[in-house]
Amino acid sequence: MLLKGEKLIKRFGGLLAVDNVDFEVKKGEIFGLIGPNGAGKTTLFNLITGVMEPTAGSIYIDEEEVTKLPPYEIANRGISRTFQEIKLFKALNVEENVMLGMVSNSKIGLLNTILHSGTYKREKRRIEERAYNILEIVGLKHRIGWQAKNLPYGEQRMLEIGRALATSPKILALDEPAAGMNEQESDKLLETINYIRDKMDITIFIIEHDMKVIMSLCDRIMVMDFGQKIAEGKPSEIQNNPLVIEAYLGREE
Amino acid sequence: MEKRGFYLYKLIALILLVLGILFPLLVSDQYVIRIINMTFIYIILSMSLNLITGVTGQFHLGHAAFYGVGAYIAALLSVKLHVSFLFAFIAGGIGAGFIGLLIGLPTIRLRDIYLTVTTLGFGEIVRLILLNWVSVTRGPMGIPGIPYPEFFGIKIMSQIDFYYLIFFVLILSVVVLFRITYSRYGDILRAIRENELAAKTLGINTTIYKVTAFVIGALFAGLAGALFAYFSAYISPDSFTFAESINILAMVVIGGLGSMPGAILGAVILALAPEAFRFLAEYRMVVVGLLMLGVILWRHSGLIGEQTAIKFMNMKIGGK
Amino acid sequence: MFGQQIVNGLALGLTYSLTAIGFTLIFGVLGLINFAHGEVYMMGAFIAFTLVAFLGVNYFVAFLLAIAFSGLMGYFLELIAFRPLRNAIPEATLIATLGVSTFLKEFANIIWGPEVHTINTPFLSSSFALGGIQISVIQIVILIVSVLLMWGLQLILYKTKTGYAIRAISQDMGASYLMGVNVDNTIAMTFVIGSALGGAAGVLMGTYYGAFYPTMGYMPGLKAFVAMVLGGLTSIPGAVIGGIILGISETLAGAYISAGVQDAISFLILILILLFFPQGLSGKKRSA
Amino acid sequence: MKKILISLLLFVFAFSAYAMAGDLYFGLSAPLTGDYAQYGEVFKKGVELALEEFNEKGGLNGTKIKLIAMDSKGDPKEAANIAQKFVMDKRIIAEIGDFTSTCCLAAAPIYQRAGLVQLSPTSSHPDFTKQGDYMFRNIVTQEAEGPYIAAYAYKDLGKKRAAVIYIQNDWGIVAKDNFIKGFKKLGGTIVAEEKFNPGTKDYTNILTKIKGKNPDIIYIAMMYSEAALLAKQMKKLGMDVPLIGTGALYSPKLIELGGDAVEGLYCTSSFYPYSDNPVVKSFVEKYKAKYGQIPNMFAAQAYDAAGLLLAALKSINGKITRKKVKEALEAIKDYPGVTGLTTFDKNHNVKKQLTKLVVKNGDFVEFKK
Repeated sequence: MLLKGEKLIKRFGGLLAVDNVDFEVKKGEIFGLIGPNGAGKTTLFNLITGVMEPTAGSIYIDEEEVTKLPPYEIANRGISRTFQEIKLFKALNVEENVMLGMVSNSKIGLLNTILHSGTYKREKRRIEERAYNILEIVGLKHRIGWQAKNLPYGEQRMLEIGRALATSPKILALDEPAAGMNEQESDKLLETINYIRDKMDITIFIIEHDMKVIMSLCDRIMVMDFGQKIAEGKPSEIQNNPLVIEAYLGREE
Repeated sequence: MEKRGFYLYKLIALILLVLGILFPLLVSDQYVIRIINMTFIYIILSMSLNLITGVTGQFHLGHAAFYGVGAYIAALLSVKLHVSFLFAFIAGGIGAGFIGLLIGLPTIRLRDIYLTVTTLGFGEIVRLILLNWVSVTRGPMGIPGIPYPEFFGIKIMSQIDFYYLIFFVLILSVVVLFRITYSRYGDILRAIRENELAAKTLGINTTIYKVTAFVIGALFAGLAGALFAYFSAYISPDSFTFAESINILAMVVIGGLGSMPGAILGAVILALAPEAFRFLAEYRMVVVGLLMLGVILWRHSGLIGEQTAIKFMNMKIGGK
Repeated sequence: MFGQQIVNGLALGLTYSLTAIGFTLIFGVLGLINFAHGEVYMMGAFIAFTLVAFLGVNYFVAFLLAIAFSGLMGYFLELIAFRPLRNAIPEATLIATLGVSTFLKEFANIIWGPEVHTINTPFLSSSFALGGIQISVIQIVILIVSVLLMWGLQLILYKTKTGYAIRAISQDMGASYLMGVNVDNTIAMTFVIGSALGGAAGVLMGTYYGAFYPTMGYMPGLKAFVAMVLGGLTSIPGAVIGGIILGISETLAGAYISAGVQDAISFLILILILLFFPQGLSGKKRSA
Repeated sequence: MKKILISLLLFVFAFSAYAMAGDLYFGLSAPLTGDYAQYGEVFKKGVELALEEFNEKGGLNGTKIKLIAMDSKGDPKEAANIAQKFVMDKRIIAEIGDFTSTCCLAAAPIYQRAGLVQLSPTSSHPDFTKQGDYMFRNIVTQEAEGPYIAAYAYKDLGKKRAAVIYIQNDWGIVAKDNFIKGFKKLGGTIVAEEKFNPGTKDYTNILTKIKGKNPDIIYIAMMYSEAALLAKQMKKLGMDVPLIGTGALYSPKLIELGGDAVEGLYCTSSFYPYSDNPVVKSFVEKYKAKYGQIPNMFAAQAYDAAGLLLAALKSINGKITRKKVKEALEAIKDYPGVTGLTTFDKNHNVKKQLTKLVVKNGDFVEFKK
């Protein structure tokens, strides 16, 4: 079991944003998380990436408990994520954004930087090459040298995925990656996600509203509503689950 | 992939270096050299504050305190304990860096204006300690009679001697601070400024980086202070006021927040302007005030903005 | 003795509070530190001084005219140093206000000369004893005016259209614009009101200490900043309380430790409070 | 013919180290902006008046002495910059200033190395004249004034219990130390010793504290503008204890600012504008005519500083050099200044006759037992 959440609870004042949720993500799968707006999906993401501390419950990566670790510790244990509201480093270049995923785990330290040592130069070259590689994967090689804030919206999302990939994660957590993308872009997204799983051997945990993306992509899907897990299973099972249909339809007027 | 060729900034740095070495041979006016010496000290201060406030984005209003701590440590060591120049100079830097760590660790979790006002308060506390701890600092009497620096048998006495000493330290500071700023390490600092949360989720321990930037900035300000103490041979708390912190900040902002070449230019302008307008007597600060306002209205992100500086650092000549 | 010291501290604190009200209003709307606020305070004071001392205008009339003048100054300040920089980084605006502040200080130095001036207000400076504690008329006046100004400001903020617009902008400038709030006018109005309050504080402080001089705005400007942060940045009553805490702690530190360290102590208290309440005393948590 | 001769002379002198072209200059380094600007301003007025008088009388055998005034803001670093500028400017033969001792001390090594007289009208820091033989001061040191005031309080006024309030700067510390030493020596007791940082305007807390100690008199080491605020605050606190202080209190401004709160304040001064001395009378008249106000002690100190230098210039035979200016200053005996007869001792300090003053009916009058 690569990622496991046990009895996770997150309370904001009187509101239970995540209510006693258990889940498991297996190595090598694409695991989907869906649910109506306000179901607690992003909060769950924030819990597993350490952005927020759970009120109760525990989280395990590779059997190791990581429940109250700060986000950078969790990132170093193999989870990397993107954000629903894009959080790129806007003033930095496309390639710099990607490289940042690698620097903290490289041998580029303060002293090597100041001394411009051989290690620094070697690491710098290695990082740069890998960054170009990743940009190739997410299809942004033609944007090298651009400031992140000047990219079109869809490409900003792809860049965020690239940046997350750069940390060499075991699990890539994607928060609505297709939001705001056109047909062509989301096709490219699907292709990229499959590539990442198949060729790079990275497990994917994805929140998505776009049903087409979810159904064609995921091996298993978990459904949340009002902070609770209401269903889990293969896409075909989910599609026919009455609870899920009610959760979605009941919300629409 | 990468264009071959020679970095433009290296060429310019080389030209400036040669000019810097030859300068005292071309200009013999002691007054001019003194002003240039002070300007060099301000460049170190402004670059060090730029690392903290510009690159890392921690709005810091108490930089004169680090400057003062460095100056006082060096002065007290040399006057009271007769410690040699090199030791006192380095101690000034390390002492200021240590104070930076002391203040940085607990306050770094404060955000935005709360951090700002804390650094302001800290700066005032340091000045008031210098002013009131008479038994150690001699309080408002200041410390006169700081001896000439002496190392490896060289005695620094004249303005020109000081010029080369300060110029050497300046080059050292420029190399270190430019390397930090325009490197992957600098990218991390900028990333923390742009979006701390995102940086954390990439596995970056942002607290360590922020504190480190704070300490490095404090350290260089301390070195500048130690140089100032030896250079002026007399120091008093009057030189390390809130107004001085603001003055250094103005250099950084006018030059371009986050831009090291900007910090240098800003320091040059604001250190020279009051001297250039000295003939105006009581009207001079009116002009300096207007100049400050004018520059910032003309170029909102400073004379050499951060992006301009980054482009400049990547510019190459020749080759393809 | 202790009672008298508390009264001393309260009076000093109120002088900080009074300055902090206008400062906080402007900060609340734009989130910018206005370094020129202390100089608006000084200019307001000098206008009143000039009217009373040279033109023989009645003190109360001069007070009102000085407030009007400060408001006008606020309008021009916004036009010159803030409006062109609205989309720039906050540090740029800060340096612009610093430029204005330097200019105004030296401008006053040239016009009125560097020395300290005073105006005679025998009634205001007279004092009386109340249960062994000395209280002066001007202290009462400052107390009343502070309360009136705070009350008046809350009325403007919560009962008028302008006030509604000001509050909307302080929440979200972009959304207010989309909702049809005239952002330019409202921000200008904020500056007019904030600066008028600053001018009022200047006149009262000049009278309280009997001293009008070009650098008189520097310290109060700094203390207003600190009081505002103590009070949690955007809360007007918070700033007033922050000012009073500052005044009392300074006075007591000076009385029972040493006046040499009183400013250091007040900054130390500020830092400690911020370490335990990183959002100030009455501040709401702002999203990161 | 005369012009040709002068030009010829100039041509020759242009090659010698201290050659002077045309007019001679004094440099004035003083705070013209910032917190201390009010003192720098009267410095400038006093010096300008002295030079104007001198030049009207024909100058130095036809050569006019002019002034280059520069703003130090009270910032030691600026004072040092000015010093470097002045010593490089060969037209400048002597320097007057600065106002604060910290500025004087920061500039001292530069003047000393270059051999240019730095004559401060007000620096009373004991270390100042120890910085070298080109440093002079034209103000009574607190070593002399402190015991004098102590005697004024103890013997003349019969006060035995004194409280002390001083400003936390170099001058304030030296002033109160010397007063306390003198007062204790006479057998008096110091019941309280309170300081405040420069820039403080509210003294109510230390006053309240002192009120509880019941002193007979309060010695205040501060400038007149601060003293006026303090006196007013005492009145508001219902304190009725006499104040006494140094010559820094002597200024018509004190009464203007303090009103009836400073009534009965005692101070000493080296300068008293209503003195019968004709030198003083003429100075006060001219100053009033030119600037529309009565000069204070700082104006008088600066006026005399310029006067001393001018007298020194006059006594020089032959070519004027900076070194000769210094030697001529050292040689001056009993210069009749508006602040009294002035002679520099071997440490370049001065002794002056002090007048005891008291504020009566809104004016300074000489104290008589």
